[in-house]
Amino acid sequence: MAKIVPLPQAVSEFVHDGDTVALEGFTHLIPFAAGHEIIRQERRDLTLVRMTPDLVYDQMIGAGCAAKLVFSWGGNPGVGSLHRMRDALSSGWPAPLEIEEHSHAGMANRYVAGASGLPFAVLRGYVGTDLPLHTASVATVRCPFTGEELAAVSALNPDVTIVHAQRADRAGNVQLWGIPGVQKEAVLAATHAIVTVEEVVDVLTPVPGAVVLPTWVLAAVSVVPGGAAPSYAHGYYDRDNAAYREWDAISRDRGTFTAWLEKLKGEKS
Amino acid sequence: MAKIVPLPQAVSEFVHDGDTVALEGFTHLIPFAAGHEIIRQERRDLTLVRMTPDLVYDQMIGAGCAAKLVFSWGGNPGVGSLHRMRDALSSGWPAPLEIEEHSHAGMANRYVAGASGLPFAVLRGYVGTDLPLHTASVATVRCPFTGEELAAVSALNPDVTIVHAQRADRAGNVQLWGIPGVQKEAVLAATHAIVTVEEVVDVLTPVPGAVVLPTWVLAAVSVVPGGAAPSYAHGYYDRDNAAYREWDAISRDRGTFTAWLEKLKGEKS
Amino acid sequence: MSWTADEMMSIAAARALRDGQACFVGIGLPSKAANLARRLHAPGLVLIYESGTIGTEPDELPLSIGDGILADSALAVVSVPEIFNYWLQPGRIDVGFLSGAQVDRFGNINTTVIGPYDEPDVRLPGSGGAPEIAASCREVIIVMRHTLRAFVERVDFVTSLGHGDGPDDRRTLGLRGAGPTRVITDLGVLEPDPDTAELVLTALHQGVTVEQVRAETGWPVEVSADLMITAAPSEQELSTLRAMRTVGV
Amino acid sequence: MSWTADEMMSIAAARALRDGQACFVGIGLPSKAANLARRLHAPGLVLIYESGTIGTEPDELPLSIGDGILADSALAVVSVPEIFNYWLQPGRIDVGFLSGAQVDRFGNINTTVIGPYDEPDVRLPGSGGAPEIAASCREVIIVMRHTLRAFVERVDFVTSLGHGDGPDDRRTLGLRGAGPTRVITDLGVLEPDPDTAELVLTALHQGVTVEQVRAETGWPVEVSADLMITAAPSEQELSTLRAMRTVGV
Repeated sequence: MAKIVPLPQAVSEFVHDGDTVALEGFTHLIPFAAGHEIIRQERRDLTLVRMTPDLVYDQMIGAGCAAKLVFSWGGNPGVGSLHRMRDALSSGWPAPLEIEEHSHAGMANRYVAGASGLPFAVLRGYVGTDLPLHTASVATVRCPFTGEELAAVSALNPDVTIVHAQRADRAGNVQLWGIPGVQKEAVLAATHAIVTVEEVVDVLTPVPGAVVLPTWVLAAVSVVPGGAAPSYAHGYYDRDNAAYREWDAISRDRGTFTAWLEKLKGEKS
Repeated sequence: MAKIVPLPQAVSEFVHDGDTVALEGFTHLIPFAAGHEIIRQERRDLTLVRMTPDLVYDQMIGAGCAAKLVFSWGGNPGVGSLHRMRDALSSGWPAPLEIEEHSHAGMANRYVAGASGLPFAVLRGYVGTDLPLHTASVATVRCPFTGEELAAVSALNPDVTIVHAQRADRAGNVQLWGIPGVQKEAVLAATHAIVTVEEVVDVLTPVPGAVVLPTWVLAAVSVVPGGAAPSYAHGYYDRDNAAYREWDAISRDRGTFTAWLEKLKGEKS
Repeated sequence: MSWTADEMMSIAAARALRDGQACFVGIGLPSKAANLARRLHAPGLVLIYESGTIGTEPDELPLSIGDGILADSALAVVSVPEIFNYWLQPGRIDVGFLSGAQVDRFGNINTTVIGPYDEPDVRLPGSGGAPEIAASCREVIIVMRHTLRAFVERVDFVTSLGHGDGPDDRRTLGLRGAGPTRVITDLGVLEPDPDTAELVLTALHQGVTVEQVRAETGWPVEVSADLMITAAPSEQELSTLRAMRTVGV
Repeated sequence: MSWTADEMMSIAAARALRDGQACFVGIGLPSKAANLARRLHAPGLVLIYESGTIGTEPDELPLSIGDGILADSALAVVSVPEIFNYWLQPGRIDVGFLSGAQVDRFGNINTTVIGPYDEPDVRLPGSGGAPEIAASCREVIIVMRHTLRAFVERVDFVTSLGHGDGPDDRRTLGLRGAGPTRVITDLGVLEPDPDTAELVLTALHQGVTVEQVRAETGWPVEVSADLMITAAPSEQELSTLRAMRTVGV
């Protein structure tokens, strides 16, 4: 059963130094507020897992939270590169960053395996590419019926997965809709799952395309209106595209980034 | 692109003697009308695939359509046994019936593999049971990361899958809701898919929990109001529980069954 | 008030479920008992059916595993592959609630055939979701009528694994769930002996004798040193059970 | 009317798509061209994005692969695992529409690193959905600007396989899709030679010379015996392209 608690308490209780932590949300419903709270609580040596590390992971990497990044596409969508991620990779600033790199299909299937209680997943992937040369979590497996060789990826089971959703009921059941991404799998693959929501309501009336996460698979639910901004929450607010463009300038330079970081740390979640 | 055609034409064009045919629908949305049309067109030597062969397959087996049954639970839900299936198995009446038997988890994953273009699926299943002793489509596979041994099941790729849905639009896109069962997987695993629908509408307005099957993965859509009766179509009509009970008496005896069959064949679809 | 043996069985089975547990429910006797528990002491019991309905709260008993009433009142409805792969398989369900045509001294269940597989005396429906429910739930509770035909030394076909041939089998096979922890019948309760994994009689329902149980059990059933007597049904239990209606019946 | 080389590229790419095809679309240049095609000659083009939107008909161009506008106008929205496993992987998509930072003479694409992997000169975003799009679609069309930096003899890193090192590689590796059938640039069109699988120049856009293409291509590019000249953009093509707006820009 999920406890409904303030976000600082949820992060304090469930996110520890050295943990493997996944913040998911595919362009949509990215849990920015939770990422910022992890920065404020100065977690260190995290293995950060995310299919599409974008601004939120650039910020966490720049803040020194991460020792390793597990991902399949790292960029500022529609804008360009992640300068803090590049700086960490090339100069080890503020801390060295190890990477484990996959394709989207591989990462999605790693979460599927994790959510399914399986040690690996099978896919038609990676064939002929250079990715397996650099990624130990890609292997091959042979079909026991046809003899065909296929790609295998190891399961992802984060210590903590954090996602954002539109709403929860008072028991802590969560409902999200719009592009659902890989959030259900990431939550079900994790030891503990934290969900930030726009609001708590009495009844989760059905919504077309909605995914429901029962309270008994969640550790904590925190009410954080706007918790996905500058990404968007379908039906609540739009993507702040200007903020994505502005991040390019802020993040390009260690100084302007550090000023941004100090300001963030001064804010309360 | 699906053609919208009368059901007799869809069956005539896409269901051939000797085909592997799956009629799916988990208690809900069982494509009875399509099964009856296959009986009327006197298809023979079919491999009938279905997780829960119930009345519709008892009828098709009794009518002599089937050479083989691939399944995981064969009964009259809430009532008892399938007498025509038992008669075919024990006495070969009206034709001998081979069986390939799985668990639900195994059958569901066989469809998932089929829909995913994979030759097999991995699951934690069958361990310690007697099923693998009798079923060649169960094997084992070893995790290339942990060394753990898991169950493998071969993919199901029916020649034809038939399902029933609430509605389609004029382009042949299909929408179904309520208990979705394994229909999406069964359709996507098939070479050809036929969908019978309650009605055709101008626009598929979104419905909570709805599954949408795009027209370009379907071969034919046929408008058959009541096509799932005596099972039910969520939002359209309820399950005719009396008909399920009555089937027990009809099917118990070859004579009463044959009378039922002659009557069915005299009806137009 | 008086009660039937079947009523006592359903009530004893309902009592075995605790509030807040997630329970994967088979149709028939398990479904009746689980829905009774939810109306009595376990309003927060999470009922999950293999048709993909999670957290369903039907106001009548479903007749089949995929009745519309299960979808209408569910917190979430998912596909059949998802219910097995994401919900059952990882071991996140507390209790699997099963029945069967035969159960043996090690709690193995048969719902496939009586007699040899290729030429059976009775062809049963087959496995459905039971093999993986028995494998993956944290524990399994079996509820079935206690008859000599059903309680056998060794099942003719292992559809769903209990404790195999003894206490180490599940661990050796890599199964993570504890397997059957209780068999609740219309006569009493059997539980696996911690050392041998063999089912022993641990409780008798009121008015039932050990001799009755022995007469209906196909192996020389041991009786626990601290054999209990099941508390009689309360008026609330009986009236709630009797008020439950099945869809379309 | 006059037009820019970029406009010619988008229009030529749009023309390569046929009505009724299912097209798995990468963000950026491919998305622009695919949406243009849908507004012109291919109103029934089925656009699929890796964010899980199937049959989407956005009235503006998405800025990112998971914009809300893609979900709002989609026939179906599915999870990311489902879009890759059920829709892309089985080979049911006609065209994969990709771009990249580098492409080589065999149509292999690099979006990972310029320079060595461990100490790259430039770290690029990585693979995203492209490796499996390139592997599984029935054919792949690449659209990218023609520069000497981008059109290289051999990519520094094979993110997405084209024809590998020659005509037999895809078949040997068990890939079922045909791989890149066309590379459409702002200068012209390259296609794999049927015998060697090496990209050869098969069309020039109006006003472009073979020498210009050679100057921007990092291998001694062959010119097809029946080199075509791309038809100039029509007024309708240009006005439709110019009327397309991108969300939030």
